[in-house]
Amino acid sequence: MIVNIGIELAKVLAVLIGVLNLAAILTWMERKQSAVMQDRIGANRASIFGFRMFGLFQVLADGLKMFVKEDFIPAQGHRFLHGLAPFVAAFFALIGFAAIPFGDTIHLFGREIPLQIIDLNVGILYIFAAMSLGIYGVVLAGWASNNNYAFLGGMRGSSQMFSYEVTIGATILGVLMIFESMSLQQIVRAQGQLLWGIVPKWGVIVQPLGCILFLVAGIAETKRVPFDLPEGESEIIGFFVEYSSMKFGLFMLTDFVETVLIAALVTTLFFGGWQVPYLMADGWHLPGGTLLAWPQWLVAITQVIAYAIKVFFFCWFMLLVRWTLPRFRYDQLMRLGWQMIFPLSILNLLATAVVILLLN
Amino acid sequence: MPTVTINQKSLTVPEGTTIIQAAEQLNIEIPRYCYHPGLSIAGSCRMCLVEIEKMPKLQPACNTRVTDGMVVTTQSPKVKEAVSGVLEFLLINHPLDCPVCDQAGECYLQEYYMKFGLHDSRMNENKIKRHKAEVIGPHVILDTERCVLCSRCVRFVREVSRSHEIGIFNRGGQSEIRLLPDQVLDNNYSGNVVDICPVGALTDRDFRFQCRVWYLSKADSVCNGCSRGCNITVEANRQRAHHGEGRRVMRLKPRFNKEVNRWWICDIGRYGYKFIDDPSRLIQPLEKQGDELEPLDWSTAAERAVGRIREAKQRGGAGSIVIVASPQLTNEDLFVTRKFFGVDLGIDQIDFRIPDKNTLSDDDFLLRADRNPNTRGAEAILLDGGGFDLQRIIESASTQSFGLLYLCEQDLVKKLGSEPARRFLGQFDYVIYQGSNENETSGLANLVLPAATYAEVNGTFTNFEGRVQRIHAGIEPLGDSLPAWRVICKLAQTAGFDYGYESAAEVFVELAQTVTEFEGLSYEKIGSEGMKLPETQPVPA
Amino acid sequence: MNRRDLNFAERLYLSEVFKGLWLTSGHFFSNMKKHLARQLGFTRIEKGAVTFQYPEERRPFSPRYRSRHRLTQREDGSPRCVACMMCETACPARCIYIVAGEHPDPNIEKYPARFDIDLGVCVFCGFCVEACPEDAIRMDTGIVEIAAYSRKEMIYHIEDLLQ
Amino acid sequence: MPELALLTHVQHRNLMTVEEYRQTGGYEALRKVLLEMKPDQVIEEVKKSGLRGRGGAGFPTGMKWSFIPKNSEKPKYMVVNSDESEPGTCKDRVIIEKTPFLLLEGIAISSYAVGSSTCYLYIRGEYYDQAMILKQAIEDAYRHGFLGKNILGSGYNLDVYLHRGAGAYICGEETGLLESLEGKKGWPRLKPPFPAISGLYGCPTCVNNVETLAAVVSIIQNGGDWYAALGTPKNGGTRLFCVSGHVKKPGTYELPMGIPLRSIIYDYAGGMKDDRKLKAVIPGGSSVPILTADEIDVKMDFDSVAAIGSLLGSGGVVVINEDTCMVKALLRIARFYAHESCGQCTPCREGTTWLKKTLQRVYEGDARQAELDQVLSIAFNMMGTTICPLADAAAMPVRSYIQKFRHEFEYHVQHKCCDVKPAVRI
Repeated sequence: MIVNIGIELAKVLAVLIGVLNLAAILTWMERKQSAVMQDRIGANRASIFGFRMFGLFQVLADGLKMFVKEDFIPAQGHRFLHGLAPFVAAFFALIGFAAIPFGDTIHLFGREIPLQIIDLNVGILYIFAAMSLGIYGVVLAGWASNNNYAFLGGMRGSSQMFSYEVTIGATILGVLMIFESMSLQQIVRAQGQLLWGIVPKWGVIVQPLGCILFLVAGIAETKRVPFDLPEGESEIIGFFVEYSSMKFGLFMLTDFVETVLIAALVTTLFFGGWQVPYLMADGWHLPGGTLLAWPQWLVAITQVIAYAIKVFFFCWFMLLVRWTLPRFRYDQLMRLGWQMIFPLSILNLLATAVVILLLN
Repeated sequence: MPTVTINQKSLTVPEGTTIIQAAEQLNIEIPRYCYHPGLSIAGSCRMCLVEIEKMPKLQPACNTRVTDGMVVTTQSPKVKEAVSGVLEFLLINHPLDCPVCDQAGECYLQEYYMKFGLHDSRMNENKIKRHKAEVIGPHVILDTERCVLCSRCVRFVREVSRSHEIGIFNRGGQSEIRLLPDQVLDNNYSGNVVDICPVGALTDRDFRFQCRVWYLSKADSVCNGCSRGCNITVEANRQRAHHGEGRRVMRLKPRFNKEVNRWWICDIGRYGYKFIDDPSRLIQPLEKQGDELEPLDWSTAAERAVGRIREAKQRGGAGSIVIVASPQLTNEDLFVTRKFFGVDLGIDQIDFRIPDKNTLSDDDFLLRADRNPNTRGAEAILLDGGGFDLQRIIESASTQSFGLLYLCEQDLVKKLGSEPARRFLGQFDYVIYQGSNENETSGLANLVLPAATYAEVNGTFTNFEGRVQRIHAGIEPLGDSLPAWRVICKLAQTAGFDYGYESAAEVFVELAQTVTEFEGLSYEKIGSEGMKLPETQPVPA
Repeated sequence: MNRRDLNFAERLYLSEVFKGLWLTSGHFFSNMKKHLARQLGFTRIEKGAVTFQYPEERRPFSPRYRSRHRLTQREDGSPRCVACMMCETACPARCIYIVAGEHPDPNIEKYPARFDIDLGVCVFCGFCVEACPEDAIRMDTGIVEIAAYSRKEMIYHIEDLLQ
Repeated sequence: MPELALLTHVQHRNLMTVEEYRQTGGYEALRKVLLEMKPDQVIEEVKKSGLRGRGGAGFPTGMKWSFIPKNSEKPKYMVVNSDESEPGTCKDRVIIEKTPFLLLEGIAISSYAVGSSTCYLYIRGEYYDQAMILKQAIEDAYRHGFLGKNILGSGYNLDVYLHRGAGAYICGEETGLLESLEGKKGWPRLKPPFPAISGLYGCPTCVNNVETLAAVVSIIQNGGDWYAALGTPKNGGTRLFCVSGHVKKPGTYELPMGIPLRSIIYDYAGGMKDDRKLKAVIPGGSSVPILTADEIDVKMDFDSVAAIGSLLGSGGVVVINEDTCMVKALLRIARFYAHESCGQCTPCREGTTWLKKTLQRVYEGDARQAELDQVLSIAFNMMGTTICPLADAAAMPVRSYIQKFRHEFEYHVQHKCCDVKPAVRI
C-alpha cells in the first residue's frame, strides 16, 4: 500500500516537475526561438558567477524578480478573489495532466506500473472539465480587479474560451468514434495499430481535418497567438492588467502550462502518444514481418522519450506560430470560431460517422 | 495741401510734410537710421533714399518735402539696390557681435538686413577696431564698433537734453562717438539715447545682459515717478524666471504721447521700477504679535481690520478714525477708498497730503517736483467737498488721542522724519498699513495689508494737467498682494457691504457717475493717449 | 488605398499560414545551423544574428549623431559661449538655463555665469547646436549613457559640460 | 597769344598794392558799378557773359546770384571759396599771389550785386603766405576806401573778413565751408535748403570761387558780350588751366574756354617731358574721370568734356606719361579721398575706406581678379547717394581708371607686380 502510494506520488511529482520545468523552459524558449527566427540572439545576459548558459538563467532571474516585486492589489479590488484567481487558473491547468499517459505500462520488480498518473476511463472528459474550470481564473481575475478594462478583458477571454471549447469537443468526437474509447491510454494503444500493414493508425492519419481543427481550437483555448487577445495589454487590455509580481507570474505560467497541455493532448490524440511506429513491447516489428527484439526497459524508455520529443515539438510549433502570425481582431476571432471551425468540425464528425458506418 | 503718390497710393498732406512722414501715414516703410521725428534732420545715413519722378538722383525721404503731384517710388530696383548698398556699407565694419549685444532682437541693422539686405559679406579686409564696452555715464555704455554714426544721440544731447556731452570725433572711416572732454553722459535724460539708438552702440547698463528682448512682454502704462505722467511701456520677463536675478520687470521704455512726454522719459522715472520686484515687497498680510509681524491669511486679516475699525468707531465715533490715502494710488483705488470709508462708514477724516521734509526739485523739461502720479486725481476724488486737513494735525503735534489710523502707501518715517512720524503714529491706538513694500512705517503698524504695485494693476492716473491716462497690468500681483481697490473691497465685503466689482473698469464706471470732475469719462474715451478732465486748473508743481 | 481582392487560397488563410510558418521556420533552422556551427568552433561561418552585443561591442556613431552636449573652449580653456541665449531660445524643451555675466575683456563682454542643461528634460533635438552662432555648444561627445539617481543629478552644470 | 581776362596785366609783374593795381585800370569796374549800375544790371551783365562757376560744378554765376532773395529781413552774406584743395589745382593761388586786388574788386562788385555788405573770404589753411598777402591787400583796400563804409562815396558798405581753414578738403564744398565758417565741424549740409536761401548763420548766402569773382571785373569792364565771345557758346570767357605732371612746362595758363586739350599740352605746356609717350590726362582735378591719350582732342569746356564722360572740374590738368602705374596713381587718389571723407554719409565714410583698402591689396597683388568688379560695384554704390559730391569724386576716378586701364590692374593681381616696370617688385 505504502509502496503504491509512493509510486503514485513519484509519478505525480515526475509529471509536475516535468510540466512546470517545461513551462519554465518555454519562457526561455519563447525568447530564444523568436530571437533566432528574427536574426537576433535573445536573452543571454543573466549569469551566475559568469556562466551564462545561453541565457537559461534568465528563467531563474525572472522568477526571482517576480517574487520580489511589489504585489499590487487595486484599492477597491476584491482582495481574496484577486489573490485566488491566478491559483484557480494554474490549478486547473495543471490537474489536466493527471489523465495523460506518457508511456506504456511497465513491469518493474514484479509490479505493473502504468506510466500515467491515473487511467480514467473518461480521461478526456476529465481534461476538458479541468480546462473549462480554468475559465474561472480568467473571470475572477477580471472581476476582482475592480477595473472595467480588466473585467471586459475577462469577459472577452471567457467567451473566447467557451467558443473554442465547443469546437474542441466536436473535433475529438471523431477520434473517440474511431478509437472507441474515452480512456487516453486506450486511445494511445489503439494508435499503435497499423493500417494496411504499414501506416501507423495515428489520429492525424485517420482524422487529418480534425487534427488541424483541434490544434487551432487548442491554441485559441490557451489564449496564445494569434488568439492572445487577453494578453494584448497595451492595445486592448486583458483580464490580468491589475496583476503584478508572482500572481502575474502565475498567469504567465498557466499560459505555458496550457501550451504544454495542448501539446500533450495533440500528441496523445493525433500523434500516437508515446507510440513509436513499428516499436512494440517486444521490439521492432518492421513492415516486412521482421522482428528486431529489444529489451522491454529499452522500449519503455524509447517510448517515454518519443513522447517527450513529440510534446516538445508541438510546444516548439506553437511558439513558431506565435512568432509568425499577427493577432486576430475580436470579431475575426469569433467569426473564425463559430462560422468556420465549428461547422467544419461538425462536418468532420458527420464524414467520420459515414465512413465508419460504410467500413463496418 | 499737396497731394503725393507713393507706391501708387495717393495722399494729401499739409504743406511742409516730408516724404518719410507721408509714407508713414500710408503705412509704407522707408528704412532709416538717422531720422527721428523728435530730432532735427541729419540726412546722413542715406537709408531712406527714394526715387522721385523727374529727379535724376535718388533723394533722401527724410529731408525731401512733398510737393503737389510728386510721384515717389520706394520699391524700384534702383532704390532697392541703393538701400542694399548703403546697408552693406554700414555692415562692413560692424563687428556682428549680435550674440553679446543687448540690442539684438530690436536692432534696426538686423531688421533691415533681413528686409533689404540679405547679401553675403564681400569685405575681405580686416574690420576697423574701435572702442568697445565703454562706460560713458551712469546709465549708458557705448560700443563704437557697433555704431552706425546716425548721430541721433548727438542731436539728442544738443537739441533735447541740451547737455552736450557727446559728439562725433575724427573724420571719415575713423569717425566715432566720444564723450566731449571732461564730460560724462549723466543728465537726467541720458537713458533716452539708448532708446533712440537704432543699433547696439548705446545700451543700458541697468538692462545689460539681464534678459534678451524677445522674452519680454509689454504692457502700456504710465510712469509713477512724478505728476507728469509720462507714458511708458512696462517690459516684463514672464518666460525665463532665472534671468535678471528673478526680476520680472526688466525695464521701462517711454511710449510716444504727443501731449505729455513725446518720445522721452527721465532717468528717475526710467529706473524707478526697482521696488516692484524688490525683496522688501509685502506678499502677505501681517499682524503685530509682540515686536514681530506674523503672517496671517486674507480673510482673518480683513476680519481683524474691520473689527478694529468697528471697535474704534463704537468707542470714539467716526472722529477717532483717520484715513490717509496716497497720491500713488489710482483713481479707482482712491474712489473705492472714499466710498468705503467716507460714504459707507461715515468717516470724514480722509486726506492724502503729507508734508515732505525732503525737498525735491523739478527740471525744466519733464520731471516735476511732485513725485506722485495721481495728486490731481486724489484732489478731485478725495477733496471733493471735504474739508479735513491732516497737515494741521501733524504739524500741531497735539497730544490728542485717536482710535485708528488707516495708512495707504505713505512712508511717514521717510517723509516726516523718524521722530515726528513716531509721535504722530503714537497718537493712534491701532495702525493699519496698506502698501506694496516694507518700510519703517509699515514696521510700526499693527496690521499690514499687502497691496499691488502700479505695474500689476489696471486703472487710471490723473497727471498734473488733469489728463486721465490708463495703466495696464504687465505682471500679476506678487504673492498674496492685491490691487488697493480690491483690498478695500475685501474689507467692505467683510463689513457686510456689497462691493461686487469685478474689474477696475467697473469701478471707473461708477467713479465717472459719482465724481463730478470725471463725469462723462470712460476707458474707451481715454484710449491710449489719455483725456483731460474738463475745466481743471493744473496743480502747482 | 487600393487593396487587391484575396483569391480563394488566400481567403482560406490556412495555406498562407503555412507559407508564413515556412518562412519563419526557415529562418529558425538556418540561423540555428549557424549558431550551432559557431558554437562548435566553425568561426568562419557567418553569424546567425545581426545584433551587436552592446556594452562590449559598440557600433561607431555617425558623425551627425546627437549625443550628450559639451561646451567648446577657447584656447585659454574658458567657454566659447557668450551667453547669447540663442540655444535657450531655440530649445523646445526649455531645458537650458543661462545667466549672463560681464566679462572683463571688452572683446568678449558677455560670458555664461551659469549654463545648465537639464538632460532629464532635453529631447536631443540638436536645435541648440544649430542655433549657436559661436560654435560653443556641440553634441559630439559620443556619450549616450546618461543616467542618474535623481532629477537633480540630471542637470549638468557648466563644469560638467566643459569636459 | 589769345586775349586774356584775368591775368592781363600780371604776366610780367605782380600787382601787390592798390596803386600798382590802379595804374593798370584797377577799380574802374567797381567805380562803374557803384556809381552807374544797379545790382540787377550787374547780374544781367554777368548772365550775359555766360560765366560759369569756376569752382568745379560750373553753375551759371548770374543765375546763382539771382537766387539770393531781394527783400530778405536777414543779412545776406557773400562767401568766397578759396579753399583750393583739389589735387592738381592751383589757380586761386595764382590770382591771390599776383593780383589780390582783382579778387577784392570782384568781391566788392558781386557783393553789391547780391546786396550783401559782409563778405567772408575762406582761404585754405595751407595757403599761409597767400593769406598774408590777402590780409595785407584787404588792409590796403580799407585804407584806400575800396572796402569799408561808403565805398567811393556811393553809400555802399562792405566788410571783408579773412578766414583761414584748418586743412580739410571737404571744406571746399560750399555747405561744408559754411559749417566750418560757423565754427562747426566741416560737414556738408543737406540741401535743400540751399545756401542762397539759408546759408551762413541761416541767412541767404552766396558762395563763389575766387576765379569766378576775379572774372567778374573784366566782365564789367569790357561787357558781358565781350567776355562771352572769348569762349564758346554757354561757356563764356577764359579760364585758368593748371597744367601739371609729365610736361615740359607745367604751370597755370589762362586760356579761352573750348581750347582743345591737345593744344594745352603740346602748344602751351611744351609737350611731353623727356618726349615720353602720353598715356592719360586728368582734365579737371583728381576727382574727375580720366581721359586716355586718344581722347585729348576734346574741347576744354564744361559741355564738351562732359560729353565724353569726364568733367572740366576745377581745371587741374594732370598729364600722365607711359611710365606711370595707373594702379598706384588710383591708389594715391583713393587714399586721398579716404582721408578726406568727412564721415557723415554712410556710403562715403565706409566706401572710401573700403576702396582704399581693396585697392591697396590690388596694388600689392593680394586681391583676386573678381575683386576688380567688386571695386567697380562699390564705387557704383557710392555714386549719387550722398549729401555732397565727395563720394562721387572718390568713385568716378576708380570707375574710369579700372575701365580704361583694366589690363594694368589685372596684371597687378596676377603677377604681384607692375606691368609698367615689371622688374620692380612690390
